[in-house]
Amino acid sequence: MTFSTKANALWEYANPKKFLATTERVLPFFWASAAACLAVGLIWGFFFTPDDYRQGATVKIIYLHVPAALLAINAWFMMLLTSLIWLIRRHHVSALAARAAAPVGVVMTLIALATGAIWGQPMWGTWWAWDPRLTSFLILFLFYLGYIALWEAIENPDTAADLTSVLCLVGSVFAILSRYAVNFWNQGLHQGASVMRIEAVTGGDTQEKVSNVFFYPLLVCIVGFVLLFVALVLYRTGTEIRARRIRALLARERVGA
Amino acid sequence: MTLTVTDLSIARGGIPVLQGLGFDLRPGTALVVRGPNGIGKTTLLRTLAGLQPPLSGHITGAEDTIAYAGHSDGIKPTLTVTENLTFWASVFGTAEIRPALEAFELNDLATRHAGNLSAGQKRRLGLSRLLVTGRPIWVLDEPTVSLDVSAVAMFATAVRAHLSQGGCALIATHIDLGLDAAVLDVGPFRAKPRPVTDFDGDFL
Amino acid sequence: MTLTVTDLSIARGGIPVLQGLGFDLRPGTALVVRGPNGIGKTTLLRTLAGLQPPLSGHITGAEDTIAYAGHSDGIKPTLTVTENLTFWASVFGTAEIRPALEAFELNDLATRHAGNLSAGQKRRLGLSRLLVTGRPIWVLDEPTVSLDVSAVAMFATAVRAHLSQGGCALIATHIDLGLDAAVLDVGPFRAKPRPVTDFDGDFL
Amino acid sequence: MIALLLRDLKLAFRAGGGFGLGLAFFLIVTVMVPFSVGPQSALLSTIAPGVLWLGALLACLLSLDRLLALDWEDGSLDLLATAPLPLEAVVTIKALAHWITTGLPLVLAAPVLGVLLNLPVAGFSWLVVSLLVGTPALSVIGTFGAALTVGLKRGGLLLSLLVLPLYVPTLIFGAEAARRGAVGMDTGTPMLMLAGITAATVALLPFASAAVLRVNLR
Amino acid sequence: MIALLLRDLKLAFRAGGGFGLGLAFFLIVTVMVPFSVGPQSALLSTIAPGVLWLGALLACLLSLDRLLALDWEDGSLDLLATAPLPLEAVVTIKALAHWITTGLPLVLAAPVLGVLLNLPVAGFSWLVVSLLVGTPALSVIGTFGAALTVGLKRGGLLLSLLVLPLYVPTLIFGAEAARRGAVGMDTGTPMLMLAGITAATVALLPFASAAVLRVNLR
Amino acid sequence: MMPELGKYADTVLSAYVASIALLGLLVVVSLWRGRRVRAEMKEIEERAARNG
Ligand code: HEM
Ligand SMILES: Nc1ncnc2c1ncn2[C@@H]1O[C@H](COP(=O)(O)OP(=O)(O)OP(=O)(O)O)[C@@H](O)[C@H]1O
Ligand SMILES: Nc1ncnc2c1ncn2[C@@H]1O[C@H](COP(=O)(O)OP(=O)(O)OP(=O)(O)O)[C@@H](O)[C@H]1O
Ligand SMILES: [Mg+2]
Ligand SMILES: [Mg+2]
Repeated sequence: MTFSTKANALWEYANPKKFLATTERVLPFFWASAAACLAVGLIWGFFFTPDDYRQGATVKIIYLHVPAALLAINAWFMMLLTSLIWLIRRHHVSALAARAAAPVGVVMTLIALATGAIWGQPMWGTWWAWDPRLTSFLILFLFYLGYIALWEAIENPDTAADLTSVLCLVGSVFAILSRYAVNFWNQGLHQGASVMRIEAVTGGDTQEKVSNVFFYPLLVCIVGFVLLFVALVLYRTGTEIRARRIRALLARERVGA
Repeated sequence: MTLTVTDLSIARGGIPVLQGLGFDLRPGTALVVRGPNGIGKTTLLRTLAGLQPPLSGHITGAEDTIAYAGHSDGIKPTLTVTENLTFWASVFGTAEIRPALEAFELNDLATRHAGNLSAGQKRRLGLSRLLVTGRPIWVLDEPTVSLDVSAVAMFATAVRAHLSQGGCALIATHIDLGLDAAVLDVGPFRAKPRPVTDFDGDFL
Repeated sequence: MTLTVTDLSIARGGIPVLQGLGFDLRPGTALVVRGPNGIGKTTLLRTLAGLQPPLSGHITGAEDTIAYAGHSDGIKPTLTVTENLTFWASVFGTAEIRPALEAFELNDLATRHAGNLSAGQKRRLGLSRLLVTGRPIWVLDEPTVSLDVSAVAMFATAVRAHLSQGGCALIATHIDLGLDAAVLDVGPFRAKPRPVTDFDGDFL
Repeated sequence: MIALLLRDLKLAFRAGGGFGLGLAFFLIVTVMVPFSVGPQSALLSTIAPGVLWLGALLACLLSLDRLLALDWEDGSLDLLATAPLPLEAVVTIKALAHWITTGLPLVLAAPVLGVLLNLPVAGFSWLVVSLLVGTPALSVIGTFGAALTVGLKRGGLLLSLLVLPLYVPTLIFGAEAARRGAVGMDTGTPMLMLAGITAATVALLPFASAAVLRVNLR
Repeated sequence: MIALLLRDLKLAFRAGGGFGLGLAFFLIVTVMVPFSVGPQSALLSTIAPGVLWLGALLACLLSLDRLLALDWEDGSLDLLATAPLPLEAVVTIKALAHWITTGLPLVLAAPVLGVLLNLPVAGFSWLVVSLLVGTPALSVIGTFGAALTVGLKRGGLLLSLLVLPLYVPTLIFGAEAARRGAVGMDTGTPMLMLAGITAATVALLPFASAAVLRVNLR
Repeated sequence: MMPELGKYADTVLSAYVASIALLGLLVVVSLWRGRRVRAEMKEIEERAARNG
């Protein structure tokens, strides 16, 4: 009983107007706390952490790289979830939230890729290696691009929501499949193409204390990125809702004319 | 096989175009749908054919009984006239294409590639497809486009024969077909805009 | 700007369809081309427009004076109505699209993407293109397809205005346009098959 | 259903040979590789299995955009959707017709092109087997992409963008199997995965394709 | 003329980005190469210049079939042919629009993709220069192919078949220049030939394209 | 105030600059489009209300 009322209360936010009103109220909080966490985390990480014994100052990149990588993946999961909600319960806000999240996901993927590439140059001696993790990220990037391109290409919003949702579903399955395929592929002929595995360079297991030194600011940064993500998605969803409303109003004018 | 439509509202591109439509189409009768350009005739016919869902309202008797012919004919230019017809005949599980060829005087063109037909000849081929569907309800969108006078007469004859066998037909057209049919003017059913304040309603 | 056609023979797909055609089209007059489906009207108009060469015979006065409108409209679905018209206006070097929009009551649709128009609205846009060409001779192939009664009247008005400004028009159609125009029935000009023994002739 | 398959095959042949052209593209891509990477035979024979798989994939991909688009443009899809034939069957048949006109000829031609690229002798049989097992998945996945983009003008490139990441697992396992075969390694795992992918996509994806096609038709 | 160019560019953007998608295909082809030939970076860096040239060529090729086909289908070409604009100008503008929406983005993206394939540092500038000089030829030759096949249903693959052999010289000299650049050799001769091909095709081929287009229209 | 980044100064700084630029761009674009859409909706709503 309690569960169902709670669930119903949650679904109420699928009402566009209510969603807008609520986000209007909570957004300032999200913006502010995201900014605060990011500022604290990044300044802490950048100015007040020591260099790693093997990686030197480059370890500071971790404060951007890891949160971005985390969010890049989780943004896709969020899109998968909201797509499912759209397909099953047909709440428009849900579909629009997926649409709003995709560009944020792309930027996160890009940041992870860019910082990784910049990091790889001194660490591995190359900008890019076909390491399984990097490769599956690249594939994720392609999935994002396709998803966004499909949204942009279709005019009717409901059609677009349906098609992109199915694409997100099918794409998720294939993305996971790709991950396994890529893992298999790069162990295949060439074992350990990159000597420095990602796990090896954090030094997490050997140097507990150093790890903590890096860990806390990293945690703050992750929280900051998550808050920023939430703020951006809520804000952008509001924008998408209004854009849809504009479409409907224009159509209405046309019918009236 | 009566097609019954009650309180139907339909939308195109997410925008309501017609609302409150209701009519019966009984065996042996034809109904001509009229209305100015852009009112929503094509949308109505596509909805009846099951190609798009209605916004609200009910359609009964449309399941697997409708043969639809829209603005485009579904004709393959690289197949001959016979091959085109035979294909549709076997999709609909009917065997005989001879009557269809005869009804639209296509015998002389039977071995021609459909791509080499003139506009009117192509249209005649498209219409002859209706005869091989074996479906009782014909839903036709401007069927006589490009047809000359004698071909329009052929079409009228085909429709009359279909009606006399207990079929029925719903035809959207701007011209006079010479058929003895009731007329449904959809003009008065134009969808009224929702009030501006109906924020959520805009999401249908 | 008189269009003169003498002893014209034309072919489609290598097969002669009409022969011995001749007529004059003087400024201020319209000529309606009639004939059964498949006789060769479209072929004739395409020949006059310079899209295909005649088999034999002469056409004078057609160079750079003809605005042709065929079965397809040349409308880009992803451009708006205004953008479509503006494009053609600048290709033909005319600046003003307002009169064209007004003549076919397209003002309300001006900002719509052409892909979202109904069949008749699209056709109206296609016809309004004629007004921005600034060409004196209109060569039109079944221009009123899909148009409702009021749109056909708009078209007739536009043609009349064009004629009164010294233009002329050649229109192939199967229906009555309500225009005061001479009629050219191309039926009698159907090409006679060559004797079977004329081996070389088959290579034209 | 058979009528639809026969019609699609007939259309492919009539239109100047769906057969010949898919093949020709495969041939030309393969021929272009030496022009672009240089003619050293050791290098070519190393990359041969991969290039042949990639070529087959691209040849498949290029023919996808006409898979449903032609039927959409001339209204046939509307009519098929109202015909007494479930849309799932329609897309399955379409995929099958695509495979017969594109995938199968590629499989048959691959050994010949292998010669051009100095494919090691041991590699031929595995190349053919992996292509035979893998190409049906390419056709089915491609049909899904075609169904997604069918209503869109200029869908061709969008189609590629959507379909290529979906092709990644098939390509990886297929090329890996061919590559391992060529150097005499065990091909068990990749072949198994490849067969699994094909079986799963053939069994499940037509439902997704039919669903999106239905959305696109309305 | 400018109106036509602007319209074509506008259409390319409207249709979901003629830009983005040509690029995306290039990106994806490049990404697929390691999946098919394996991830060894030494091997990849050897074949990188060739693969990038081939990828650019295929990306160009893929977008060709819509170059004239859309205008043909909706009757615009008929109307353009009767407009006061020589058909030679029309095909030149079409080729230019194609280059701006496809060739140019490819040139700009090539260095980024070079990173993915471990292209040697010395190779970047030559890759970009050779693509910049060579892609206009690809667009012009492609326009010729498109004009040849415009009336045909399913012309897409036939188009590839006709155009690919015509692309061979451009590809050979372009890839050779990029390859030599990557290993620090002299690139004079291939660059010269490449420039020559581009100049000659740009100057002469539009006449041929206009001629075949005129034939196809009647 | 600047910490000693040693030989990796370029690397670390460029990573920070690139990431922050990308994030900033995303935020700015989102806000800009949000503002525009909001204003446009308001305008259209008012126009619709006026015209009944
Ligand atoms: C373009 C290249 C790169 C990409 C796409 C990439 C991607 C990723 C991904 C997906 C994660 C996982 C995040 C998570 O699950 O928590 C990650 C974590 C990490 N990456 Fe990278 N990475 C790249 C390059 C690098 C380089 C060059 C280094 C350092 C030498 C590096 C160091 C790390 C570290 C330390 C972590 C966190 C520890 C862990 O989760 O194991 N990455 N990266
Ligand atoms: N994709 C779309 N998005 C928005 N509106 C559309 C779309 N397609 C069509 N419309 C509009 O929907 C309305 C109904 O179109 P429909 O094709 O049903 O009209 P119709 O009655 O068949 O007209 P005609 O007699 O001209 O064929 C038209 O006003 C049209 O402009
Ligand atoms: N490619 C072709 N090859 C051979 N014959 C063709 C070809 N295209 C058309 N035809 C034939 O040429 C004749 C003339 O066609 P045309 O389109 O000019 O007729 P039309 O008078 O415009 O007819 P409609 O009123 O039906 O439009 C027709 O009989 C047609 O079947
Ligand atoms: Mg209509
Ligand atoms: Mg005609």
